[in-house]
Amino acid sequence: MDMNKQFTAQTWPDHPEQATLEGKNKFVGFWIFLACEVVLFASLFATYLALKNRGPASMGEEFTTQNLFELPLVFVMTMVLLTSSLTSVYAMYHMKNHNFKGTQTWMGITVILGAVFLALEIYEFNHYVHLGFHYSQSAFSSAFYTLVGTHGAHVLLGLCWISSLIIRNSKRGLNLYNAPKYYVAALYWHFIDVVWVFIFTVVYLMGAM
Amino acid sequence: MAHHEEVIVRNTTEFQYERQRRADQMKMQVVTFALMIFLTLIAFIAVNAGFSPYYVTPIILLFAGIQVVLQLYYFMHMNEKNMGLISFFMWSGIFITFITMLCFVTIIWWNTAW
Amino acid sequence: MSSIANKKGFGATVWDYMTTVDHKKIGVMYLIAGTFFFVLGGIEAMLMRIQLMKPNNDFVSAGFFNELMTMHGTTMIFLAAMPLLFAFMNAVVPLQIGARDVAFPFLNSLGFWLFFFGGIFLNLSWFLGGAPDAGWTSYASLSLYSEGHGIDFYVLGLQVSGAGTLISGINFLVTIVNMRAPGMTYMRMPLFTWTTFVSSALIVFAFPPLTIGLALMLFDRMFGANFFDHTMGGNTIIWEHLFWIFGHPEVYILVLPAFGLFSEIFATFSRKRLFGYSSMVFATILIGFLGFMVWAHHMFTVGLGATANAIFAVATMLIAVPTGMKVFNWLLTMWGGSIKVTVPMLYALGFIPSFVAGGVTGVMQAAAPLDYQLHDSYFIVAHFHYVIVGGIVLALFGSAHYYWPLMFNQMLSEKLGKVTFWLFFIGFHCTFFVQHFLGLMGMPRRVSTYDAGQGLDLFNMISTVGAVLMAIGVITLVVNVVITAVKNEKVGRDPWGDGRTLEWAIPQPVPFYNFRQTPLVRGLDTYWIEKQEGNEEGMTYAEPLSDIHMPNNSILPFMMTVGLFIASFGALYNMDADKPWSIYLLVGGLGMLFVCMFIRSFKDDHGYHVHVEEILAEEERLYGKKGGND
Amino acid sequence: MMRKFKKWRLVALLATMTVFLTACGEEYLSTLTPAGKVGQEQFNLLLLATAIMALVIIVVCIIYFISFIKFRRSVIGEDVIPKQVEGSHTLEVIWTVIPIILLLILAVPTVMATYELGDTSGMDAVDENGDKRALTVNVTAKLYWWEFEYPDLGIVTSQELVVPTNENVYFNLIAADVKHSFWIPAVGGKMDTNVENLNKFYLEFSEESARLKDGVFYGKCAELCGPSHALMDFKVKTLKREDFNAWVTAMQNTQNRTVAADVQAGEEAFVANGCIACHATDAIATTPDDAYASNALGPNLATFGDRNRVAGVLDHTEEEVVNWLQNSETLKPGNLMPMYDDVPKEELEAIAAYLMSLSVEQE
Ligand code: HEA
Ligand code: HEA
Ligand code: HEC
Ligand code: CUA
Ligand SMILES: [Cu+2]
Repeated sequence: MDMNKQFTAQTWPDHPEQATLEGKNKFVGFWIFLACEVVLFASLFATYLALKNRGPASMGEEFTTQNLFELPLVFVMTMVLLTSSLTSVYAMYHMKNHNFKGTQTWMGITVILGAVFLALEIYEFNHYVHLGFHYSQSAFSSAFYTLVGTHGAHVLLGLCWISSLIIRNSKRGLNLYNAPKYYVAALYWHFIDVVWVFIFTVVYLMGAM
Repeated sequence: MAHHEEVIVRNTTEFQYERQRRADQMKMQVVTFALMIFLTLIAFIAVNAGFSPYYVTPIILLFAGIQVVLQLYYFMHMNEKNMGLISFFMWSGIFITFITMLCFVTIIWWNTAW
Repeated sequence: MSSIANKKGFGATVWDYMTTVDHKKIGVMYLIAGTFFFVLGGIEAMLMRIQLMKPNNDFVSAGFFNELMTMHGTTMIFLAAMPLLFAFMNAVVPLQIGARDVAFPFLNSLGFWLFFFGGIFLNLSWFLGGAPDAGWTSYASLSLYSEGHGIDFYVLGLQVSGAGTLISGINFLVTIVNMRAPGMTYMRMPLFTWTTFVSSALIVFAFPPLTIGLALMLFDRMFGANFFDHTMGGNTIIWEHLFWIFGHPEVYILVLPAFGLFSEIFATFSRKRLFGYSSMVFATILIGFLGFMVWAHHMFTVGLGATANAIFAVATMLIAVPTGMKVFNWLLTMWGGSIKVTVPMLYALGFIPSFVAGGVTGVMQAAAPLDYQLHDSYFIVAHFHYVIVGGIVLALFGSAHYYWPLMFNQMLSEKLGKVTFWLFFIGFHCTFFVQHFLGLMGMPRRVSTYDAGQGLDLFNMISTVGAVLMAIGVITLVVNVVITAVKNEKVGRDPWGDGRTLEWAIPQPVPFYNFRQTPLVRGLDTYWIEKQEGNEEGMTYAEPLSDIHMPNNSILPFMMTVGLFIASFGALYNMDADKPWSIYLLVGGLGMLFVCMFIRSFKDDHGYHVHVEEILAEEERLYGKKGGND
Repeated sequence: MMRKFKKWRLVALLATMTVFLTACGEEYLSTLTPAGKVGQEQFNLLLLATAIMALVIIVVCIIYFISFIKFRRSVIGEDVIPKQVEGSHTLEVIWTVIPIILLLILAVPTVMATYELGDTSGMDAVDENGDKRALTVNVTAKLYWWEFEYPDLGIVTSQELVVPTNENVYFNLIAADVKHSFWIPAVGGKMDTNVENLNKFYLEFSEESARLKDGVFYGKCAELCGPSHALMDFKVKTLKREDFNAWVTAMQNTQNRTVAADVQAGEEAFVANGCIACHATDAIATTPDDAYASNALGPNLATFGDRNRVAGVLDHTEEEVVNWLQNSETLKPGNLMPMYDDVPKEELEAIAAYLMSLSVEQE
């Protein structure tokens, strides 16, 4: 199938992301990659749980989960990221309808929301560091920053990825070559959200209790 | 690889039907989203209200589990057909996650007195 | 893009291999690189054996011994056994399932280069201030204590080559899921394809914990994190768990493809369908599954408590059941068959008693209280060399002979092959059998020397003599390869005469696009079926002859890896205060990587088409006639 | 009938194995000559496991050889095409069930022994006076040497563990620097000394060590811990309870011992060279009760004269002590004691003589 071929909404296949063998490969491969990421984060979560609130004798009470975390900020971050998951669903909706402009716009909104999330996270980290809760402060601090930071790095990567998709395809339009690219980027973004659900539950909510 | 071209020729009725189906699906997604927001809210409120962690912890973990299933099955379309293999891989990953976490919260600090 | 490789200069050939995305060539590269590392690891083993030949020997220093031991284990597992298995997976699996190539040819090449440069990086430590010396398990307290950059080489080198392995794992999974020829249902896949599939799935789930473990260790050493520093609240047992959550599945990642290779060999040279095919598949999956629930059997003496030890002990023992199923199925494949003792079959025959002996000592170790005695003694060393050498290395040598005609259209000398086998086989048992007793007699492993008069002298001597025999065996194999290459006698299709699976149906030499038309698979052992029905062509085609779509070659995977390689040096030296220039390496290397990734993602790469006329011309060139099957 | 036959075979197998296995190895080191309850239990498990495994190997080999002998192509003819059988459900069931049964036979004693050996509750048992019933030893593993503290007796020793026979001795194990593992092969299986966690286990010593070659059991470090991991040996002296009690009393009286006149010069040199900063010469425990890992910098030398080896591996002679003082780094690479190669030889010899005189066993 000519992957650069231009389609109309009416001839556009139902599953454009899987209409070519390359697309199908990308689709399956990416899902398997996500399964691999599940285990990756599992290792980080497990390490975090094992080291939660652990530190040298001198760590002090103020640097425990109970005293450190600020739920309102986390709540806002959660809302922003959840919403960005919905906006990427919209983008995929438009992609399936062969509405390129819709796709680009909603992907753009997703990027903006992601950037807001990231900014809030940077603010949060910065705040903790100023309190003295820096990366080397204790085993707990290392585990916390590494877990949440790895998620943050995923967000950053997702932002770069989606923005470059938007840019690289702005002239090309939608075709069977780049439809899978959009699709797996959206999958990635949802996955980031899945991880965050666990972070806000296991790290923040369970920490604050 | 020789690609067999499956050119899709839909008549207008079919096309309209597809569009409608996608629009319905989209509505479903919005409902899912609302549910997720709702669950998140409850979880935050439950924690803020200061109930005993023994009650709240299982509940918020359950909510997190539901949210993940919603994300996977609705947002990421794992509910569609031909996703058997992918579900198998995802659930295997989740299974390994489970035993890893179980192990790390039980036998890493087995001797807390020290 | 001209597809036809006519006579080329040396430079052009090198360039061709550097840029290739062809699974057959990548397979050859894995074979060469893996052999190189195998010989390296073997030489390290020989040096260790010479040191342990007699008590209180001072052939090597204690520190150097630890480096040898660590590098031997690491090299053999990550840089020899796994890549050599990848060599056969690459060379065989796409042909076995009737595919043009793997699912992601570009990533296939990237995976190879990552492995290769990771391995080179690790081994450069010998010249740059000392190799890692904390064992291949690199337990956290010792590895954090270890001075110099040895451990950093270990961490970064494994991280890079591990990324390559992960990529290859995903690649094979997708290939097997999506690219099977029409008619090849899951239950018609040859067993090597099945084991590759399961082993790749294990890679996908086992490597992330290692990646995380290595990252945590890197952060501890580089950025002052405290994961493993107990004075700061850290916990070294976390490393042990992460390592073994990876490490135990890893041994099945290695042994399952070896099982698959032997399954092919047994069926072929017994001229008989594999006995109990479906239970073989089931057992493979079961082993993979159970493999994730037993890791703590490496940690029985860590003090996890009686309950944890009991659970993991029983879970571990369970693995004997599916493995036993496999063993008996192989035996019953031979039973009632027509066994031809070729060199590959000889290896398969040698494999059964050796592997069973190694497997049952594994079950003994699984008995936790008994393992309190066996753990970290030479008994363990004996166990895992029995399963690894008696399982994997025999599989690798056997399949090298078996698949040599497929990969190179030449046949290794059977006569020399038998010499190799007997030298290696006798040497192997000689080396490792007595080590069981050394362990029971109280010799700990990883000791650089031992005192005289503890009753350990004789067996250590025997062990060393055995190792020498193995080395001579390996050398005869190398000689065999050289002689065969020089002779260069072409053997054509199905040289064993009893080939059963699709890879033997393809004409030799294999054209770069593999099958001219996608074959139709009509059952398990499809080539056997066609042969029995007297089909000269050897296959039934699923489609008419038409243009073939092929991926483009690319230098980007190589360049990306070089970038990462440079960046790794930057990261390594960045820990030293006196090497401010290292930051430029780090940034420059990563920059190179990102530029390559940018090019890759911003340029559309649609591959190219080989037109029907070109296919016919290529066949004319290769076989002197069109159609090509002889 | 069948059953009986099987049992008989098992017994015969066990008997031959026992003979064969015990034929190799030295009594003070080998796991095959267990000198204690724990080691014996593990040895029994070894015999059971070996018997099962031998059975498995024999069965596999029988099928293997028969099929190889009967079905070679040279035997059955070049052109025979064998029947392409798919498999057999009956056989599948047989070779699933029988291994499961064999494994159960192994698993039950395994689980029982795991719990039995893991039970350290006896450590805290007290008699009517509130005194500990059982002897407890705190083991601290350090870079290439071992410290043994007896918390309830207030004494400490190193390199050579002294324990009474025929009773459970409990161990608290920890490492002070990197991970090691505590192993006395002839007496029982090992336990790791972790850096962050206290491990507990027990052993029982059923024989007095005096009759052994060196008069001691050998102990080993079983976890890679650096270049001198191979040299991190310790020794175990087992005494009858009365003798042990006498030893304890003697140990408790090591404070302010009078030093024999002929080695006084050695003692002065010992102090003058700063050895005392790392090495205590009395056996009185100083580790605070709440910390398990001892913070002593060097081995306690209060019983140096009674030792079997110098630094765990060298012969126990004055020449070797001098050798050690001059060449400690080359003799045990990576160890933490400074080299004293610039101190005059006579002074070192005096120190050696002094150290050799430190004893609680000689009069
Ligand atoms: C290819 C590699 C490979 C394979 C296949 C295995 C297979 C097995 N291994 Fe091994 N193992 C290693 C590689 C491997 N191992 C390595 C490298 C180490 C050391 C790592 C280190 O510390 O450096 C190790 C260490 C190791 C330990 C830790 C020992 C210690 O350090 O204290 C244990 C403990 O349980 C163990 C158990 C087993 C078991 C039960 C199997 C089973 O899968 C075996 C199953 C097979 C059979 C049992 C034979 C066939 C079966 C039958 C014929 C049926 C009937 C059988 C019975 C009823 C028993 N292994
Ligand atoms: C795939 C895995 C693999 C393989 C194949 C081998 C193969 C061999 N190993 Fe193994 N070994 C390990 C994996 C492996 N090993 C691991 C994981 C450890 C644990 C490390 C640790 O404790 O951390 C270990 C540890 C280990 C030890 C224990 C070290 C210790 O605890 O102190 C010993 C000692 O005898 C040993 C010996 C050997 C020998 C003799 C071979 C032989 O089979 C090797 C045979 C090969 C050769 C002899 C090469 C011959 C080639 C030449 C001589 C050059 C000729 C070349 C040309 C002509 C071009 N190995
Ligand atoms: C920095 C601390 C330190 C100082 C100072 C020191 N030592 Fe040591 N010493 C050690 C350590 C640590 C060991 C254990 C080495 C090993 O076995 O790995 C040791 C071991 C020994 C041993 C062997 C102990 C045994 O039980 O077998 C002797 C004897 C000894 N030292 C004597 C001396 C003398 C004499 C001096 C002074 C001249 C001295 N030491 C100074 C730390 C020190
Ligand atoms: Cu201490 Cu090895
Ligand atoms: Cu294992």
